[in-house]
Amino acid sequence: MPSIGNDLLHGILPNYIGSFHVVPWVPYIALAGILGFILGIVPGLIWIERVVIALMQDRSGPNRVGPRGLLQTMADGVKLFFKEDISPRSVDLKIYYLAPVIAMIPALAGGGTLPLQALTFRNVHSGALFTQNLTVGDVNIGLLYILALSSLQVYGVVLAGWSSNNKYSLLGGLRASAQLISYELAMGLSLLCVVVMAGSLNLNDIVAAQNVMPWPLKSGPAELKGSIFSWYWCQSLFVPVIIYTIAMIAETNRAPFDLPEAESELIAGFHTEYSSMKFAMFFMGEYASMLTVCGLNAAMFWGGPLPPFNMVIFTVVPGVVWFILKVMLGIVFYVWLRATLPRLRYDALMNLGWKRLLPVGLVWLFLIAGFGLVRETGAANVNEDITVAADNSVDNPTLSVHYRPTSSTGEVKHIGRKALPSLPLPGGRKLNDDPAAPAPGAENGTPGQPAGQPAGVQPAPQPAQEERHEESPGNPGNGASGVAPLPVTPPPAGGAGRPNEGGERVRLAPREGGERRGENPERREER
Amino acid sequence: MPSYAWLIVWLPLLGFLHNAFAGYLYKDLAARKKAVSYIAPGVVLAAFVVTLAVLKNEVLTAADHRVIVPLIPGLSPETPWINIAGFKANFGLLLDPLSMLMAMVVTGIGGLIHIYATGYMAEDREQPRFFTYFNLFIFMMLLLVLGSNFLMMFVGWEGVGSCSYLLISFWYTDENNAKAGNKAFIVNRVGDLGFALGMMAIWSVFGTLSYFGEKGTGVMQMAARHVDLLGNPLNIGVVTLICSLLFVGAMGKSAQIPLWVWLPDAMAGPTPVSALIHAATMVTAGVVMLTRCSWLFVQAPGALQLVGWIGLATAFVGATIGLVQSDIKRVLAFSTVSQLGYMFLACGVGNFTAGMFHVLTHACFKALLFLGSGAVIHSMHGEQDMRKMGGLKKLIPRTWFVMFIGTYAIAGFPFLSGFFSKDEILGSASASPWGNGVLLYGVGLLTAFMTAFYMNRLMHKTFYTDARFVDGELHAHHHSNFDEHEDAHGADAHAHEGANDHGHGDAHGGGTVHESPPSMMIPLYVLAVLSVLVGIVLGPTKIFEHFLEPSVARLDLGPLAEVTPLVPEIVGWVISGAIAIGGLTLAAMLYGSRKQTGELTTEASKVKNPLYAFLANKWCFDLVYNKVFITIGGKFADRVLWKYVDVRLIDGAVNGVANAVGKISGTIRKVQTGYVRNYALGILFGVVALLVGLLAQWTTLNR
Amino acid sequence: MGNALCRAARGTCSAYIPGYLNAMPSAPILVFFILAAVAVISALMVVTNVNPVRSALSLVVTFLSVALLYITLSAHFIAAVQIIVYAGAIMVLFLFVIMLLNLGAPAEAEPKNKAQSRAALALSAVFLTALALAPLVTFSTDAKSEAAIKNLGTVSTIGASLYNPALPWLFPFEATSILLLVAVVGAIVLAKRRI
Amino acid sequence: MVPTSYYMILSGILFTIGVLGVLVKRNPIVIFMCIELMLNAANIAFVALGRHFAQVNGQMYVIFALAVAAAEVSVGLGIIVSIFRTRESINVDEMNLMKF
Repeated sequence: MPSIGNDLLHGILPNYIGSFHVVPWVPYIALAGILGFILGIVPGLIWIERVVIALMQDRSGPNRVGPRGLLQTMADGVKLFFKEDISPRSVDLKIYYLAPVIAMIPALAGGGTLPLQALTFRNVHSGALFTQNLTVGDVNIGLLYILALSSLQVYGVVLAGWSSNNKYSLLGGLRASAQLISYELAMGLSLLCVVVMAGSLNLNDIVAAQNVMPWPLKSGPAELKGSIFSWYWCQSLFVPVIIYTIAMIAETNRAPFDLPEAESELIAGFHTEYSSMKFAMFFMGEYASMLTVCGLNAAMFWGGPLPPFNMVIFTVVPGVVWFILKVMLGIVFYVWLRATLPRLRYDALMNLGWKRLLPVGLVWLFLIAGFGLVRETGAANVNEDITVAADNSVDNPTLSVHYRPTSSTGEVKHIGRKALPSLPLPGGRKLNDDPAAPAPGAENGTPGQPAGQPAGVQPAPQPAQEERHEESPGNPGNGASGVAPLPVTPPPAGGAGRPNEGGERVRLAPREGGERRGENPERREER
Repeated sequence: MPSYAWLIVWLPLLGFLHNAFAGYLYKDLAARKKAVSYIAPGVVLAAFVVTLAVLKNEVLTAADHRVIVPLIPGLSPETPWINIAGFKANFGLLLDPLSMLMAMVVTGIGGLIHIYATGYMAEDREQPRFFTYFNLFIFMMLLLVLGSNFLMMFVGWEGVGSCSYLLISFWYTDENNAKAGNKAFIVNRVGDLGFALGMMAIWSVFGTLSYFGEKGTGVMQMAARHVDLLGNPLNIGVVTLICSLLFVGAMGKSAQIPLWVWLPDAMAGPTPVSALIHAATMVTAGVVMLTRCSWLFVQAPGALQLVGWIGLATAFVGATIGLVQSDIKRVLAFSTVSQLGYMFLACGVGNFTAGMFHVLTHACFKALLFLGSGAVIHSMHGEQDMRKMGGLKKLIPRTWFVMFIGTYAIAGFPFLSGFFSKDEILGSASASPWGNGVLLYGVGLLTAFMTAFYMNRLMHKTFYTDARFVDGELHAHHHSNFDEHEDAHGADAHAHEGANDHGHGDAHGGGTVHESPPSMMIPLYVLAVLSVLVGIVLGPTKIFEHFLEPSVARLDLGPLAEVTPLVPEIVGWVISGAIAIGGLTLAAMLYGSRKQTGELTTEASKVKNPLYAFLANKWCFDLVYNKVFITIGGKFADRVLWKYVDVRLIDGAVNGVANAVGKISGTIRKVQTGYVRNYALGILFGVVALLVGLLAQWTTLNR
Repeated sequence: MGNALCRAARGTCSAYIPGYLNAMPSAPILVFFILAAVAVISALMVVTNVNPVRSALSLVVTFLSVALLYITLSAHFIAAVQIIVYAGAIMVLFLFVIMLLNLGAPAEAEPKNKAQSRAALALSAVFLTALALAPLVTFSTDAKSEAAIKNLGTVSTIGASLYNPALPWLFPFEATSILLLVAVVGAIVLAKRRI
Repeated sequence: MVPTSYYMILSGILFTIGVLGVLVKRNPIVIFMCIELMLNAANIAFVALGRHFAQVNGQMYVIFALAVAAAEVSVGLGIIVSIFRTRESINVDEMNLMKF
């Protein structure tokens, strides 16, 4: 299993799973599983919708076919399948047939990068995450991929509206295109808030980034680690999740944003002219995209497969169950809204998108980005081009900073401490306030030794990477504490079992990020 | 330790800003004037204190007594102000004995004049505007003397010119004042053109405008090494050209022949302006610039000789005109012209130190004289004509006393300050390295004699002869921009009458002669003391010479320099003293015998006397200028430049080009079909041609 | 040049050359040719379709195949952005405007300007020939190793380059934002009847 | 690995198709699309050359080209809409006022 630390497997899984290799066919199984799941669950969703609406409207929903009407949608599907396939005379036939397909494919494909981690377990003691990754395409631009596909969804609606050669359909198509484009911006902004905080576009990484202590806490009850309070719905201070939820409803053309198919104005909008299986494909596409955006919602804001609290009763349940549960809650939310809210007027819809959500999202993105510099739980992705190393010259016992530009020449400029501009680094640290600067007590040491090292101990040569870890912002004042800050040898394996206070803090912020990145086998090869 | 020199410059600027915005700060006119009258002298005196501190702590302790500090605190002196295409100028202040001397003069004597002006301008409605210009002037003058390169000097140079213009025409409702301001401004432009050209020449030769730089990269350092920017030996012709151009600038600013005509007219400004700008500081900027560039000038003997001749001529001409003036301030103005000529004479014979010494002493006694005359004018309720004065010694004895000191100082009475500085100049003139020592010495002595004469003439006409006015019925003749000022002032002054015994409240009905208020008298006392002491303390003891040594180049002409003075120093002293006493005595004899009129001849005989008319017309300079530049030049511009050059040549060329373009484009425009795709086809054609050509080239190259 | 042509031919036509049978086009080359064919054919359809909506759809197909080509060039980020911006935004805008102006009906017959079209075709042929020859003439085929180009297209590489003050991309990036703002304002001014 | 010259030739073909479209089409919207096609062709060349020299510069250019294309399209379509409003037609053959 890639790059989960040894200690993370303690107590839950036998060791041999640690060397388990993801065989090449796993993604294909996942692909088939997702397709099957989405296609298979759609009748279930329709059933859920009808039952929930019936509940809310205080009537009995489907109850004839099957137990509690469970098979009602199956029957409907069979009916649609056998209906006559009508093509109006004046339609543009090729595009008319293409449109439902286009409407459905992106919705199905969008699930490809969802963090569908089939086996997700938590180590209650360390809070570490063990996942068997079942994501179809665990790519580093997973979020972009989903956004790209969701932006393609509009074609199905637009082309259906246009090719029907019907003014109601055309109006529906126009409305749909305008609406989708408008709300995609707000949606992207709210997602960017999360991306900024997590420092990754990979949905698995984003989920892993939520597996930390809730922000203001440095340490605390282990039950809170990766809990509901550390998910991004809370950590991004609620606004992005609200924006996203509104935008996702608008993106899927669901009530109260179902303007493109507003039956009271446009008959059935873009799919007025569609019947039988073509209509069914629109229907399935809609539900599939609902699943996708809810899955994205769950992964981005609601912790994905993480259990709500780091307690045994929750962690024994596999992550995939949590994930599906969150997706289904999203679906129920959809239905709830549909049963509750009236449809918006068109200009109100546009106003909401452009004048409310977009500015608020923009401002919030700035706030989050600025805030990320302040809080330490951002991605402590210390720029690898900047190395901070001890300057061992005798007449200048202080530390100086080498700034290495990323040009291919590899030239290393030596800049004294004074001349260096204070570049803000991720994690709120400035280049100038050198964490390894000599503490007052360290001046007794022989000049030329790293600060804080007890005199007489020969400093072992440190690999650059180790140094960078040690200078992580979570470990301030290590020179003053008197503990040797630069371990000469790697800590013994058992050392991790009793993490001291400082070490724990280090792990919370940046080191965790390092391990997270390490989970990606592709990344690890780069090192 | 950080340098505090920037404070010297910024303090007056602060005062300027305060005064400029005083209208916003204080709604009440009285409060505004009061605040301004404290702030304006305060900042200048504070700058003086800072100057002293900087001199003691930074300049005298520095190696070679030369420091360059940033103008803006916190910046490095190397921070460029302008950095365009190889042209670089820094925001630096050069602190060396010369600049510190001038800074002390500007802030010290300037501060005294500020104090004086608070009394002098107390009744003017626009007193805040006056002090706004005054403080701005101090700021600009400090930039001029302290700047570390020619460009900053130029900024200050233009700035003081502007302030001079603003202050000469301060009472702008009188058209003559406005014209005088214009004249000063325009004449100065001629000189400034020379200065600007000189700067450009310097840049083209030395590649920098800084006086001093690191590792000998400054203009002066290169000049001292006889090399230009590229290390080639300096071309003496080029240096002569540079120095001559710079001297043209100095001529304009320091009122040398032929650009001196503006200075007498500049007396239209309030008297403190004349004292500060047109006697003590700004007009000596030319001398300062020459001294600053002494390393350049000693490389150019031709330019130095020019300086000497011009200085001598100016000294002589100024003195002769001074003999016949009847306006008290104009006498002093021509005396200033004459004394400035002395300074340039000193520079011209290579003794820059003597020139600067005269700048210092002249600043003291000329400021004293001007301020004293201002006090006289103030006492006489605005009367400036000496023919209507007389007998003031009894009425204003304290003013008489300080004027007496000033007169004897400028006349070169033994052991007063003018004696030492003038003797130094005469001595070095007699030892002129150009071989014309006898002439220079002779004319110099004659000028000194005339100086003593007309100064004592001034004293007699003003103080000793019988009064030619009726005390108590003087015409109130206040300068002001506003007619309603009288009324406002009346109410104002009555309110103030009890507070100080100023006695101006009765000014409209007819005033009595009265002594000036203490705010005017105290600076006079201080200046009187300075006029007495500066020369004897700094001159014979060689303190001044040693102090200024790091800033001044020595004229070294090899064996040529071995010119023995005409007379030994002691004999020189005796001759100078005798000349001064002779001049004073002659005036005392001539005017003492005509106590009633105070005139040697009648007005009618004056008109008939051609020499008198010639002198009173200022050697006909203004007439000649009018004829040459206004009449002939105007005709030339009208007939040749406008009708021929502009209309035919320039307009013809422009119109011809336009016609040709119109004709050509008339045929070519058919190509413009209006269809974008046709244009696109043309673009594609060009691209294909380019591509094929490149391909052909590549294949040929790779074969 | 002949050498380069030969090398190029070996890559494409090796299947038809006896003795090179074991040097069948590898999978990446096959993928490339499939994508390239899709791109070229759909691009041709952009030009040949008389119906602007179909032209737009063909262009979307071109863009998608170009995006996939970017992935074969290991430019993943660009590929995603290509889809989001071109296919998702720009082409939707096109469709929107076509529908708004109701231009969906097929346009009138062939252009009247025959000379223009003939000249265009001839020039384009020359242009294409020149363009196709240029890389063969000027290129050395020794591309960098796989490892060197592997991470070129990742988001972190692009971000690190884009925002690195030492590289010249930061200022253009900021300038682009102003350009977009100007475009937004301009579009509103143009399209709104009353502002 | 696919040789860079293949991409360059593909880019050339797409570019030429775009040029042809600009030259012969009469619908300004299609002309616009052809311009986008040309931009894409150039982008392919950029990315391919960037890979060829193992530099990120090529992709940088593509990013800026994308931004410029977006700006250009928004303004261009705005112009087309306003032309349509005033002239009830957007046929480029009827837009030849800018001539002698």
